[in-house]
Amino acid sequence: MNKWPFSRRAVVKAMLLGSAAPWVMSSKVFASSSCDDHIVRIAAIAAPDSLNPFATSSSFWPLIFTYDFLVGSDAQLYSDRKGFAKTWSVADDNLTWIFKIWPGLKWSDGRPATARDAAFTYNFLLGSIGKPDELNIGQNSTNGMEQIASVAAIDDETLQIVTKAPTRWLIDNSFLILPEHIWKDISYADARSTFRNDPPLVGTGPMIVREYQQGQFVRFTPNEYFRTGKPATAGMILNLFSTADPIAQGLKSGSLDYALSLTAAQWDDLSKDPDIVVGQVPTEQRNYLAFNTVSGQGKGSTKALQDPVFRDAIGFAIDQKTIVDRAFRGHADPGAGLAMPVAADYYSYLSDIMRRFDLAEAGRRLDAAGYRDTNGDGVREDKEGNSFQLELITGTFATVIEMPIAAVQLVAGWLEKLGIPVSVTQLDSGALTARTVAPADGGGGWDLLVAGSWLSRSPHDILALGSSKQIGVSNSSYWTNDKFDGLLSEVDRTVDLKKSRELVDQAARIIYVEAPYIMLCYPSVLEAHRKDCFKGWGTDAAVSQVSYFPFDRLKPEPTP
Amino acid sequence: MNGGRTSRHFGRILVRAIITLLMVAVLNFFLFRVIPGDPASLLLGGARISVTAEQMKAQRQNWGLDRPLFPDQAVDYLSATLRGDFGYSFKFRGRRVADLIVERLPATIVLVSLAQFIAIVCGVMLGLYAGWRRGGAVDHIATGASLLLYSTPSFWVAMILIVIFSTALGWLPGYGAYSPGVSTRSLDQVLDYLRHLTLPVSAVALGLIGQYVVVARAAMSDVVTEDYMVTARAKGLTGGQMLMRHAFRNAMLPVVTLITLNLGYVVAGAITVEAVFAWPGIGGLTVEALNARDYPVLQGVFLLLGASIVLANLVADLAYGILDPRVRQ
Amino acid sequence: MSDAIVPYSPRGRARAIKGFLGQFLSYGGAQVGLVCLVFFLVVAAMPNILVGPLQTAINATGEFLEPPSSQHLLGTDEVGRDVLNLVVHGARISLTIALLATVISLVIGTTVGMTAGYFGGPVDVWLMRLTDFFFVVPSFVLALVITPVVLEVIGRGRDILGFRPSLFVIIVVIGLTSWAFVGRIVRSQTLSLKERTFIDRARVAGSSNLSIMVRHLLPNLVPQIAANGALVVTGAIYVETSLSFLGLGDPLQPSWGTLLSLAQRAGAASAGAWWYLGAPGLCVLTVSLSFVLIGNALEDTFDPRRRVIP
Amino acid sequence: MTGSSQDKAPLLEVSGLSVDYGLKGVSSRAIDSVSFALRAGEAVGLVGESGSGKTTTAMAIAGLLSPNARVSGGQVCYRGNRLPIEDDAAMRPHRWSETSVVFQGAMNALNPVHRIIKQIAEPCMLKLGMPRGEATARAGELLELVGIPADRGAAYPHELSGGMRQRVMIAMALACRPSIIIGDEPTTALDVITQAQILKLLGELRSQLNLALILITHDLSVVAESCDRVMIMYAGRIVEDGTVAEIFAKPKHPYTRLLIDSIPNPANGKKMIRPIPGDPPNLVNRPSGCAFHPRCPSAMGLCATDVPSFDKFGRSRVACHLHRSSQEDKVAAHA
Amino acid sequence: MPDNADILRLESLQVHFPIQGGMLDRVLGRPVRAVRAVDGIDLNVGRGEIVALVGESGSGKTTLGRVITKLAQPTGGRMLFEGRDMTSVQGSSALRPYRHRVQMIFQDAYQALNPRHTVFDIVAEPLRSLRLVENGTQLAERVSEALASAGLNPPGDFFSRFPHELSGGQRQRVVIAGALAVRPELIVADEPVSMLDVSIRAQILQVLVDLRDKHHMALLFITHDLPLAWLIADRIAVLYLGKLVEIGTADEITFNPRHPYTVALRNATPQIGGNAGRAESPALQGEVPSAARVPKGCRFHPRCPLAFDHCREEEPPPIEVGPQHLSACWLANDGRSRSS
Repeated sequence: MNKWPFSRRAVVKAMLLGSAAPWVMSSKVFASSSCDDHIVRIAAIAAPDSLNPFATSSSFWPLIFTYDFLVGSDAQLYSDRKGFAKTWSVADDNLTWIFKIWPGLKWSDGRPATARDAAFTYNFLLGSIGKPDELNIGQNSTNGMEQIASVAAIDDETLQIVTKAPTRWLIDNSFLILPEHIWKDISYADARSTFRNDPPLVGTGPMIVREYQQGQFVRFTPNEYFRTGKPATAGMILNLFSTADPIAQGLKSGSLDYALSLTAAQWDDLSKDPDIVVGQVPTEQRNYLAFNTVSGQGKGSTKALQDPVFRDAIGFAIDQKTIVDRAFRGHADPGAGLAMPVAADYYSYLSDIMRRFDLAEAGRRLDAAGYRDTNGDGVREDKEGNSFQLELITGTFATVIEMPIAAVQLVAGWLEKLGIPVSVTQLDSGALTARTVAPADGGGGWDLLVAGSWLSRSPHDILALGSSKQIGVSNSSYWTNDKFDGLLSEVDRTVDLKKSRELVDQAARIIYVEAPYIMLCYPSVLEAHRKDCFKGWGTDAAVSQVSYFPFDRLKPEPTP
Repeated sequence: MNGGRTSRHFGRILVRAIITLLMVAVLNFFLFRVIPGDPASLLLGGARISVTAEQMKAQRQNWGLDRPLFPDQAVDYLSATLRGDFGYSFKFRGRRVADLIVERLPATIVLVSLAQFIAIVCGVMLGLYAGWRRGGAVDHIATGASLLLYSTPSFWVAMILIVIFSTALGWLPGYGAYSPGVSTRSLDQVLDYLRHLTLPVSAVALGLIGQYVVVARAAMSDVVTEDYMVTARAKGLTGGQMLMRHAFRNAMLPVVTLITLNLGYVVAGAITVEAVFAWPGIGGLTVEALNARDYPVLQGVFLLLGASIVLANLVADLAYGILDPRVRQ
Repeated sequence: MSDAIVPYSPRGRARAIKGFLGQFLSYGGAQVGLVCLVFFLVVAAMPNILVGPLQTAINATGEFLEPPSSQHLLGTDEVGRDVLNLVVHGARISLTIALLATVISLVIGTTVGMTAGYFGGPVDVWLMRLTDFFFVVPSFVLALVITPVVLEVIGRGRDILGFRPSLFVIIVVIGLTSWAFVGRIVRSQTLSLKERTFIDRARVAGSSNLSIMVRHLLPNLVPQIAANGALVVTGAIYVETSLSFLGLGDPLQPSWGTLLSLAQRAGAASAGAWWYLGAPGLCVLTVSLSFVLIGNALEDTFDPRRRVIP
Repeated sequence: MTGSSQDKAPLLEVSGLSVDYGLKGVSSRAIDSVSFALRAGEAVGLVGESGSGKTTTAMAIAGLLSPNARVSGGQVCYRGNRLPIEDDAAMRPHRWSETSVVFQGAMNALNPVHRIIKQIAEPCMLKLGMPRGEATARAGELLELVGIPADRGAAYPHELSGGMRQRVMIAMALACRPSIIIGDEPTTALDVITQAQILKLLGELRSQLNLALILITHDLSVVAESCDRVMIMYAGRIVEDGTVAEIFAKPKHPYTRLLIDSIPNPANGKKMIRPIPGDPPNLVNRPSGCAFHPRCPSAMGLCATDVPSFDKFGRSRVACHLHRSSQEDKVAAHA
Repeated sequence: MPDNADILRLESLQVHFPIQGGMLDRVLGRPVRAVRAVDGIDLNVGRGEIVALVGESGSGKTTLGRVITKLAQPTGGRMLFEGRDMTSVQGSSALRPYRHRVQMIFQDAYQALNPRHTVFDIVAEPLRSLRLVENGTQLAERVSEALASAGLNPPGDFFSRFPHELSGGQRQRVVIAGALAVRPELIVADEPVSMLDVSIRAQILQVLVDLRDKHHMALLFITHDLPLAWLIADRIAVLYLGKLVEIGTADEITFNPRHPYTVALRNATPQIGGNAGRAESPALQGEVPSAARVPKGCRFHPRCPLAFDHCREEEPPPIEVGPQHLSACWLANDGRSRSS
């Protein structure tokens, strides 16, 4: 008893030291190990459900490196981001399209990639229409397919698609072209749900998904058969996170080369780091305040919500500039019309009919419309004489940029000042989805919604927010307008860009005046990359709903 | 006579455990069915798509939701659960819930059992010693520190550890279970894993240590006042002999119970810590499933948690019966 | 009934209470705990007087994530709100949730435990199975699962008792899921009290079961309930903080847990905004510690043999 | 029997022993100037009410005073050697091998988680250095000796009846072949018939092993049947000491007399009971002078002020102002 | 004493507690065993009479006391109070008249007093519960009176004290005062002095004896101490394993016991006067068996030094061996059982 403690203590100390050594001593090793193996390490807040593009759109980020679009809008803008088709043309009837596939294109398993694969992908979707397992829920969905009359491979390099009416949709859609030899035996039911498309995948993109650990990472290897040659890096790892903290830390410590989904605070902090370059990328996302305009089942607490004058007056109480400054710290564009600035072809600030932030004006308009505070309690009453008490729900739908609660606070604050008290309920994405589906499916019952939507920059998607076909899906305000719907279907049938622009502008003005939505802002994604391991990052917009960051053009920095 | 009594004791414990587990299963069954909204529409994938009535009907049939809640659905549910079939995840399309859980379980078990082990060794020893030498310096320091740790939410400890050791000092990684793409040489991998494990394990262990010190100390404080300790002293035993031969085992009785009960929380215990460290365990899965309304996964996790705690309770009761001969009566 | 007409001498009880307080306050832990607690209660009682109304994005006074300065003693958050303001208002919400939830769980736990212990037999068996169930299901996880469901069911109304529905839900859920521990302790204490012959004496004296439970058992359970109640508060704070941290709190009435969650989501840890993480965390720590210290001191006062703090 | 033990040198000699307890800074005297001698094989009863100091006396002799107790005077000698009763560690070798104790509540005094055979064998192994097998064998013999079949040794304490447990305690007390056994209320919790059995067992063992026995009890009648000598304690002091026959026949101290009178005794047929008025004193507020004077029917003015000396009358001693021996007697007593 | 003077009559009173079997036992339909705590007892207590129930632990004497005070429910037999059948009366309101007349004094005064109630509350409790007073003044009067008769003077000094502030003797007096407050006709005293110091016992016994003398209360005195029973009681009933083995006047039982168990009990009791009147018989071997395993035949036979074959087969009925003296032993009239 008396002799023991000393020797025992010594043993314990030695053990502690011994066990601590590998941790502390190699701490530098873990920080700098990433350069040597030429693997690009990227990270984002994402949670792919599965890698099956028919079952989900959540796997967009890993899949976009592995599969090509047939054309896609980026391919129209950037010559180095072409898709499955090298060139395309439309006949004079504006109905028959010819797509020329890259000659000698190969799948990553070495098999030839031909027009038949593209035809298979489209026909697979077409064939499901009207079936119980219609493929209408994923990245590749039947949404829009109804315009197609036929799809056929003329030969290995030629794909012919005939549409029922003229449309630009064929070169704007973002369907991933899949290898027929992998998918041909998959049933619709499986494609819709249980088939997981587990790696290793077979694709035509630059980086092929080799390994996928749910909720952890996706590992890519370079595609040997990529149409412009095997990428120079040794591969890529996409780390999946649920919060931004580890992402910023990883960048700082050097264990990540590129990161997306940073918060403004981290972005500021990282911008001070000499090894790191920060950037912000405008996106196709639109953040909006939506009114529940439905009058039947699922209606809101007051009829005022169905009154365009009321909604228009509220529009004067929303200061988009302050929202951008306060809630997004400048990393967004102030909201205006349906079209977002990145959709440069269609974007318009609508300056002639633009509402200017003016609480007094908003009050005057409400007074004029009969929404007065008659009993002097500071709260306005609607035309039925009931005091306003609006329920605002908010949250972030899956796969969009998070809605900062500060934006909601601002909106609620301004409404409060107008004499319209608002109670805010923040919902997780599941609950938010459940409450905003079509009233027929059990949605509705709320008054105001602050949320965001991230669709593509195609005119069809730009106008989706007001489409009666998209009620409870993209159209969260349940608003319908026959004229708007007519314009939308006309846009779908228009190939000419100029005409298309006009139609979109008309539709955008209709919905702006009717004001089922008040656009708050178009947020940007914040990103950053390290300079030390790779070069060739470029300065172009890195992220887009319709393409991938061109990691394939990165080259390892020569190790000093 | 003794054997009968003992087996009856154990039998009663077993019956209790089964009843509790059944109650968990029943709650589990209803949980899925009382949620607002039609499960069928949830099944149709986030429901941000239009669904035809036929599709809904097909889904309902597919999942047996068109049949009466009781007994058909309940019986199906129970028999499937007994077979270990928890159905398919809504969110992770096509993944079996059982597979998802099995995939995530090891990370949690490694994290929590390592933390438990450290906490038991440090906390119990420290607590017992503090209780044995009450009022001494070790007692004062250990008690103060353990109360402090006991009062601190472990996820906050986790955040502070990250700020200190990861952000400021850069010594240890503060997230995930591995460095992205660490070379596949096995030793590197293991070391890398251990480095990633260090902070989460510390965060979980620190919270547990506080608890163990408090309980072990209280148990020992009770034991030293017992009459049989006077007997031991009267027998001329030395302090060490009294501690090891008489005090230790009696003081361990409540401690063992706490430890076994805590083992049941292996799965549940680290949800927040896992969230902070982005640790790829059951905790992370629970939060993801919660956000996505993935009720089959939640059901599975819930049943797993319930079962593990019932099991731990069972083991605790049995262990108590073995350690303390009095309980068997 | 007849109690009202009894000439009652308060001397004995006053003396007992005085003696108890004297003993209780002689513990250093109790003093520290009480001082901290009173401080936070005062803060929670009048946040508007101390720091003005709760800041939102609309009336935020500072720049983004400013470190502590004379202007903002605890710095600012990511939308420029004063962290001191948030933390002080958070005190009210956190303490309210914790204390109300504790009251709920103490009432349920005491009722169930006392009923089961006093009546025994099948009542005991079934109440204890129920208790087992709530004991077995980790209250944190149960709350995690129930909260969003309940929120969805009742979350559409207006304020309930001055609380936003989501806070009210959290209070009820924590209260409903954390009583099992109290129930078990109260039951075992009731079982041992039942053996004391004063219960028999009360029955011989003609007292009814209800009267025995209220007049004889309950006063003797007070020490256990009080000492464990303090620990239940700590547990409730912990659960509330964790739930809010995982995003189930109400961001418009931020509790300390919600603030931590906001801080984490804003990337405070990696951006080095220690004040934003530290302030609410230290508050949680201090309040929990106060309750633990008070609980220990109570337990020591009632039973000097089981002192936890030397 | 008393005659034969008279000649031997005292086995244990307690002289002027005083013990104080410190309670929250207040010190109170538990026993005050206790002196007596114990011869080998002799059985002495130590009788007193609760709080009279009888247990403290016994614990002091066994060196088992609790940490808040302090020996403030006097000494205890075993076979002429002074025992270091105030030093816990130095006392350790003496415990159990010279003096062992049979405690009151055998349920609590036995470790609930160990089998009884192990608990009996433990001192054999630790104090006598016996190997485990031998110690277990000896424990078995001891069990047989106290009337328990050796195969019951595998039982746990809670599986035994109160009487059996007390037998186990006795067997354990015999483990290191002590010469003195202190029975601290060994039969208080037992039924009459079991009590008789245990007392009989103790008596048999005493003559068989030539043990000295200090029997602590509040029950005078127990002492009457099983001891040679009896010492009456009141408020920390021995007030009377004498042979059983003498004390019960002719008690000198009023307290002793009242005590005897308050015990119903069908043997002498008187159905009268004479209550002793008042309550026993507590340690903190000990009455001045003779501590019994507030309750004493024959108290005099002197009793309230002067502590009576402990005077010797023949073979007995008494501390009462009513019985003051002459100076010569005192001298004789000291010679 | 004549029957019509009996305040309490027990006829073959029985209390069997079922042993809680395991789930398995119940499923297999195994017979439920029972602890036969009280196994058919006939006893009567006259007005103003003191009857002592003597027995070792496990004899059922405490259970019997609990049945009489309606703390336990008998499973067989009858219990008549002043000729009225009280066997199956239950519930606090139905029992109110009975409680008014039958009270109990408990063994451990420390346990019997609620530590959180003052002396006043404790003594007032039965008066309040049984609604025996109309107003506070009356209540205070009755409480004072009860405290004074229990020897706590002046009563006012004790009103606001808590039990822990009292000495052991005072506590027992408070218990007695609580029982006296309702002016009962029968008091069951369960070992009322066994926890007290010897010097206090006589005081308490004096109070009890005075009650009978002054208020003509009947007293059922439960004890394990034969001399004590002899001292206080008019009659003594000796219990063994749930059954009366002998009953008679105090002197008869003490000086002329006819049952071997009574003899053994008497012989085992240490006495100051030495062994006068006692034969040198060996102490009884063994211990009282469990009441769950009552031996066949005479329940005392396994320990009885005089047992013969008949004792193992058939249980002896109470045999009259003298005036008011019954003994349940086959040899009761044989003379051999007597202090052989």
